[in-house]
Amino acid sequence: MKKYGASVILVVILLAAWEIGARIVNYPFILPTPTGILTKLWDLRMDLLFKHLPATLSIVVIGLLISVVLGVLLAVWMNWSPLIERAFYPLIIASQMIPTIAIAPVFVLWFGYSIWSKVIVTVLITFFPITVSTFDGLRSTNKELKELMLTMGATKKDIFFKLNIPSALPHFYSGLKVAVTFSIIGAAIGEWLGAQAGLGYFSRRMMTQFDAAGVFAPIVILSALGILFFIIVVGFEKRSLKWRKTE
Amino acid sequence: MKKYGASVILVVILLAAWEIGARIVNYPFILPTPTGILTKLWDLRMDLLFKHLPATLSIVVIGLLISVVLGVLLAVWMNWSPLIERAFYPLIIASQMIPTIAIAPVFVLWFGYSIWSKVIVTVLITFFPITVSTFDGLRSTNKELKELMLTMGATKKDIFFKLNIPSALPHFYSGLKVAVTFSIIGAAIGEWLGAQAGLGYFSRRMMTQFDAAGVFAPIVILSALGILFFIIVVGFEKRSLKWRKTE
Amino acid sequence: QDKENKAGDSKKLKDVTIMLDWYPNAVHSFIYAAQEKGYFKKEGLNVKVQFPANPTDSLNLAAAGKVTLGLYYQPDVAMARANEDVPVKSVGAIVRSPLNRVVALKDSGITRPKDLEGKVVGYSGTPLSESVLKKMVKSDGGDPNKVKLVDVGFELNSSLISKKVDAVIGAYINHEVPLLHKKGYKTVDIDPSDYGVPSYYELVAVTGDQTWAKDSDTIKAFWRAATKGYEYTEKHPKDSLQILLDNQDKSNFPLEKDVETKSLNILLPKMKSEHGFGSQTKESWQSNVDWLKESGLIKKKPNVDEMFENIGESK
Amino acid sequence: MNKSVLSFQNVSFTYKNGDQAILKSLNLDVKEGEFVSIVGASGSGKSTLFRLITGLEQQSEGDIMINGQSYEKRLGKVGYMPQQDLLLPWRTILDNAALPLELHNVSKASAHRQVSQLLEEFGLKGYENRFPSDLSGGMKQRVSFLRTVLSGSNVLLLDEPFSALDAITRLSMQEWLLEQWQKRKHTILFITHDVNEALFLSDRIFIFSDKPVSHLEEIQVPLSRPRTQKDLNQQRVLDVKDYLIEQLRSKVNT
Amino acid sequence: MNKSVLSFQNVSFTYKNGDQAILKSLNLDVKEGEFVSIVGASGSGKSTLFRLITGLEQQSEGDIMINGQSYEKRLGKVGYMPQQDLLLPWRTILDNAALPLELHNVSKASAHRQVSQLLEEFGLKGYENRFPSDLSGGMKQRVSFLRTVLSGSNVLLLDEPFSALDAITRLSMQEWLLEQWQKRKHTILFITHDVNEALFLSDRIFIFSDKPVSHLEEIQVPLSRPRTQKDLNQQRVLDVKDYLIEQLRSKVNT
Ligand SMILES: Nc1ncnc2c1ncn2[C@@H]1O[C@H](COP(=O)(O)OP(=O)(O)OP(=O)(O)O)[C@@H](O)[C@H]1O
Ligand SMILES: Nc1ncnc2c1ncn2[C@@H]1O[C@H](COP(=O)(O)OP(=O)(O)OP(=O)(O)O)[C@@H](O)[C@H]1O
Ligand SMILES: [Mg+2]
Ligand SMILES: [Mg+2]
Repeated sequence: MKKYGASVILVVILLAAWEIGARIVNYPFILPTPTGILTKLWDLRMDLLFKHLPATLSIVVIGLLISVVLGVLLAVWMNWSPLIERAFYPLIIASQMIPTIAIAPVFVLWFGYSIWSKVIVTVLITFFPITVSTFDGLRSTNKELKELMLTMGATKKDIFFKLNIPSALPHFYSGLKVAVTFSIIGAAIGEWLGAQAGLGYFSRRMMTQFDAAGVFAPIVILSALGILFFIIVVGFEKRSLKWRKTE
Repeated sequence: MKKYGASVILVVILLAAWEIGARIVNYPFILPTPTGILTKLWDLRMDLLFKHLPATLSIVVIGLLISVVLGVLLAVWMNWSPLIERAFYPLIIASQMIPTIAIAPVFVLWFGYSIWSKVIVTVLITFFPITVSTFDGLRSTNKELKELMLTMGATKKDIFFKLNIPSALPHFYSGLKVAVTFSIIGAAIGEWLGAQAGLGYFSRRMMTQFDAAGVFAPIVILSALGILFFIIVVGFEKRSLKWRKTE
Repeated sequence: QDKENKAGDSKKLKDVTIMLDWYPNAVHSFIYAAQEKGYFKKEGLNVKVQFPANPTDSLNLAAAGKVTLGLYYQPDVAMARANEDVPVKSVGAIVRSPLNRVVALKDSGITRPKDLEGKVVGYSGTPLSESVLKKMVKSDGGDPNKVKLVDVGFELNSSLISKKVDAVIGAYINHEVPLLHKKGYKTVDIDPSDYGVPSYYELVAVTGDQTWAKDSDTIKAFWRAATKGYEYTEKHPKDSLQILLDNQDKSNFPLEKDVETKSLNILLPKMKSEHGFGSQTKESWQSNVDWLKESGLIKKKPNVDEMFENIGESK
Repeated sequence: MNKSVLSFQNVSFTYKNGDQAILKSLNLDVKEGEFVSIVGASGSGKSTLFRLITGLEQQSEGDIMINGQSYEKRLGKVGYMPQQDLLLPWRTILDNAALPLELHNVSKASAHRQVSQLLEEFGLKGYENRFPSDLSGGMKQRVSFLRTVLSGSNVLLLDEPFSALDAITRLSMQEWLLEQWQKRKHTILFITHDVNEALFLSDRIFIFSDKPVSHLEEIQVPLSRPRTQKDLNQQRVLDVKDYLIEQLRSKVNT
Repeated sequence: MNKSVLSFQNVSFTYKNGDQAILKSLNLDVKEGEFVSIVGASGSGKSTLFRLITGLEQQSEGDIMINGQSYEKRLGKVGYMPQQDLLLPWRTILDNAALPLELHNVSKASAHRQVSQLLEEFGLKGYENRFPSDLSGGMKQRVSFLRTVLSGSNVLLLDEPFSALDAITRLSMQEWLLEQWQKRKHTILFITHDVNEALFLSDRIFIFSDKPVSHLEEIQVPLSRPRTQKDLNQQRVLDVKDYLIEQLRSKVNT
């Protein structure tokens, strides 16, 4: 706890400055106070938690699941076949330099206002970190270890399950950590483009109501969601990478 | 070139499949053909290149400059003072788990349709990768090297300029590469939220016109911009990190 | 292109930004006419026209003082003022009766509000549209809760013809509807006032309280010039349409000449008032507030006098 | 010392992407139970020899016989211990040592039993559930050697196993290795750069001279067993040592 | 061998976060031009001694005199060469070697001139504009030593400089180091785990025994100079060696 003492104090100072500043400016529909946001959060808790949170959550979870499955499969495939690697890897790297999110509005045209247009946006921005990190992980397999296992008579399958997968795991988790935070952003942006529920949708809707506290309240929940997901991934990571010394 | 042969073939196959698929589906206002997009690109070239591209470009460049300056300063400050590090670093890490982009619409209220609302969005999503990577870079300074230099009578300033900065440089470039691609996305998203020009704005506007080719055309330019920026950064990186063996 | 930015004399001119409710179309002819004919400049104004990226930006930014004037819808202004104390007021009524329609494609089989039960309706995310629609369905004997509403931002037409929604509310009889017709789509248009919604000013010009306090003279000057622009438009509809077409944002929002001609024909009578262009009545505001209160869109009773400044009449 | 467990017959080898041949019709013969060290300049092809024996590389000409047999696919026929310990960091000591058994489809329970029986002897008792990162360099090498022993082969190839250890730890490990070897009757081929190490451990020493290697100079170590470090101070051993150093240095330019 | 260049007078030291004292009122004395090796079990405090001499750590009691003087801040007073080569990877060989000169505010041109004059002698001619990653281990150690020499101090502390090199390269480096030492008349303190190395190089050998170190056992190497590796085969040297190994092994458990 002591480790984060300074941070906590800084947060308190920043919040206090915000509170005071916002009260002085006194433009609540543009600049809400932190206490105003909290009050709003409390007022709207039922709607936010039981209507909008589930909507966003399902986008995030479905999107992440699809990304993980597709990403890992593609990574394994690339690792398995040099031809596939040569064909796909440069594309995947290049596609990260492309603002794929900018075509998100088109998905609304394709998939309508169903959950899928938002899921696709989420997949689009989480797929690449997962694929790239998993593949880099598979590729990071120590060549000497592989040769050593071969000298013990290991089959391709042995190498894959006993060497490639454990080697890739830490990288996979790094990718997943990035993807998890991206997924929240993807869902929120997806919801801006057309939705009937969801925290991102609700936040933007509150803009149209000139309710700045209402804009921030769902974002507080989104942030909590982001941090929660991150912690969950770190928990899984710790469990399955017990052998790693914490630096 | 041979290295990318397979990729090029894959791209050609994908484009061909798209072209044929789009022609069969024949819903040009939802699903344009690649050739349709190219034609549109050519038709709109003057507007796109001389009106919208400069708008987006200035957001990206100003945003990146601000991020680099602020990010590097904060990183150096954190490296210099353990108290500042303890206060800021956990916050910066935590803030990466927060969908900061979701508050972007508020900036439109604060800054109107001026360039600054978009610049702030760009700074918001590029500041963290630059700060974190620069700081990690500074922190990665080999402790033994530092001690060795101390035994040679090095001052704090010597250590900073002759050891910390060169050590941090590769990390800084990694951060910058991430930031550059993020900056394009940030500018595009910022433009969705309030702009009168810019490639992201234009793309979204075309949605209203049932002009799917017009939606994609500016995205092609955005992508080219992303790749160009990335290549420029890689160029700088190669020049200043000559000593690094290409793996 | 940027005639408003002619260098030199613009130095002495007072800068005014006006954010339209949407992309330039026939309803904005009077502004472009005033611009082109130099009426603004004569009043010492340098007027800059902006288009909104989001449906509510013209009100938001006017309230925040980021634009001098914004074009918006009367009931929404009343609600913003009443519910969130958003410091905006209307300074002029531009279109004096509703243009807003519920529009569905003919082949959808929708003919009346009750048919919307179980259907998806797209709208630009304003709470008013929600209430109007509910009111319509209810007065037609349907269950408003069975209608699914989707915020589609500005994408009213594209969501309709790509069949992502079954109907839209917020489409204008003078714009979206003719456009759809021109593209070969047959439509069903339902007028809200046929189903229990009272008449209101479709389009008003709003400004922030602070802007008003600081720059009311500027705004009055603007209005004088705008009125001249309106009068010119009324007398020379063809010419002013041409001015508009010359000023259109071609790459972003190309206008169809015949559509805009039709549109202006519909609009001109709706903009006319014997008490002067832009004049407003307290009764109109009061009846809207009453209706909004009744339908639960307004929680507390607001002060109607704060909501508008009747500068059109005071001329 | 009777049966030949490993023999090369006119073996030639060139790396596919290498321009120079490494071995050229090389003959060699190692008898059962021998301890043979291989010394030679860096890059002379010592590790390559091991890669050929294990089957990681295939000779372009000639025959490699293990226990009198020539295999199409030699992988899995000999035990190989590389320079670094190369333990799998995510496996416990027990699981690391059990790896070759696992790969031979021995059931987990039975593999663990076999390993457990040997742990004490290898000085690893109490560490079975630790991860490699918890162990000292010497202990890691013992796990690595245990794993090599458990490969079940009678021929063990050790490629500079102790080069990363400090001088004193190294001495203990040498003695310990000899003990294990005498107990288990394996045939050991041992690559080293350290002449003292080669002398202390081996029956014979092969010297790798210039490339391509077509002939190995062979030295018989003039010592009986058991040996102690002090035996290396005998004059005839010192003479051999000086000769070896001479041989090696002539090829080295630092 | 006259003037004392380094002396410890009742020096005690405990790491701030350590529970046990490392040194306890230790006395030692090194004369000008001596070559002293320090051997001792791992963790006995050899590197800590160097950290004290360089000034990276401050003694809690006692006095450390360098060239007869006691400094408040000792940093920069002696030349220190760590175990790994620790070259700056982004600097060329020339710039790496010139680093201590640069830190003493010698102009770049003059620093480069000084380095260039020495490059040939250090076997680095032609490599001045290469980066460290292009060099072999032995060459990197020579750059590192060159850098240490250029620190300008008459006392050089070398902490296991050759432990990462292979045995043969190591022998050449030892001979080369002796050559340099004899030419330059530095005083050298040299930490090693390798008894042969210590015997071959040193005038005296200090043995670090159990913690806290309060007394150093000292051994005079019974050899004159110049020496060759063969001299280590002399019986009296072999006796000293056996004694040293005995001493060290008693403290080690692998
Ligand atoms: N995979 C490979 N492809 C091409 N050439 C190789 C390969 N591996 C090694 N070589 C080359 O073969 C030669 C012998 O290498 P090898 O590793 O067998 O030497 P070594 O005697 O083990 O050296 P060291 O003592 O440094 O371990 C070297 O010149 C090396 O560059
Ligand atoms: N910075 C430090 N803080 C606390 N304790 C330390 C620190 N550095 C070393 N020690 C401890 O001091 C003791 C002596 O360490 P030192 O590095 O001097 O040993 P050494 O003789 O050089 O060992 P080696 O031969 O392994 O290099 C060890 O027990 C070590 O754990
Ligand atoms: Mg080798
Ligand atoms: Mg040490």
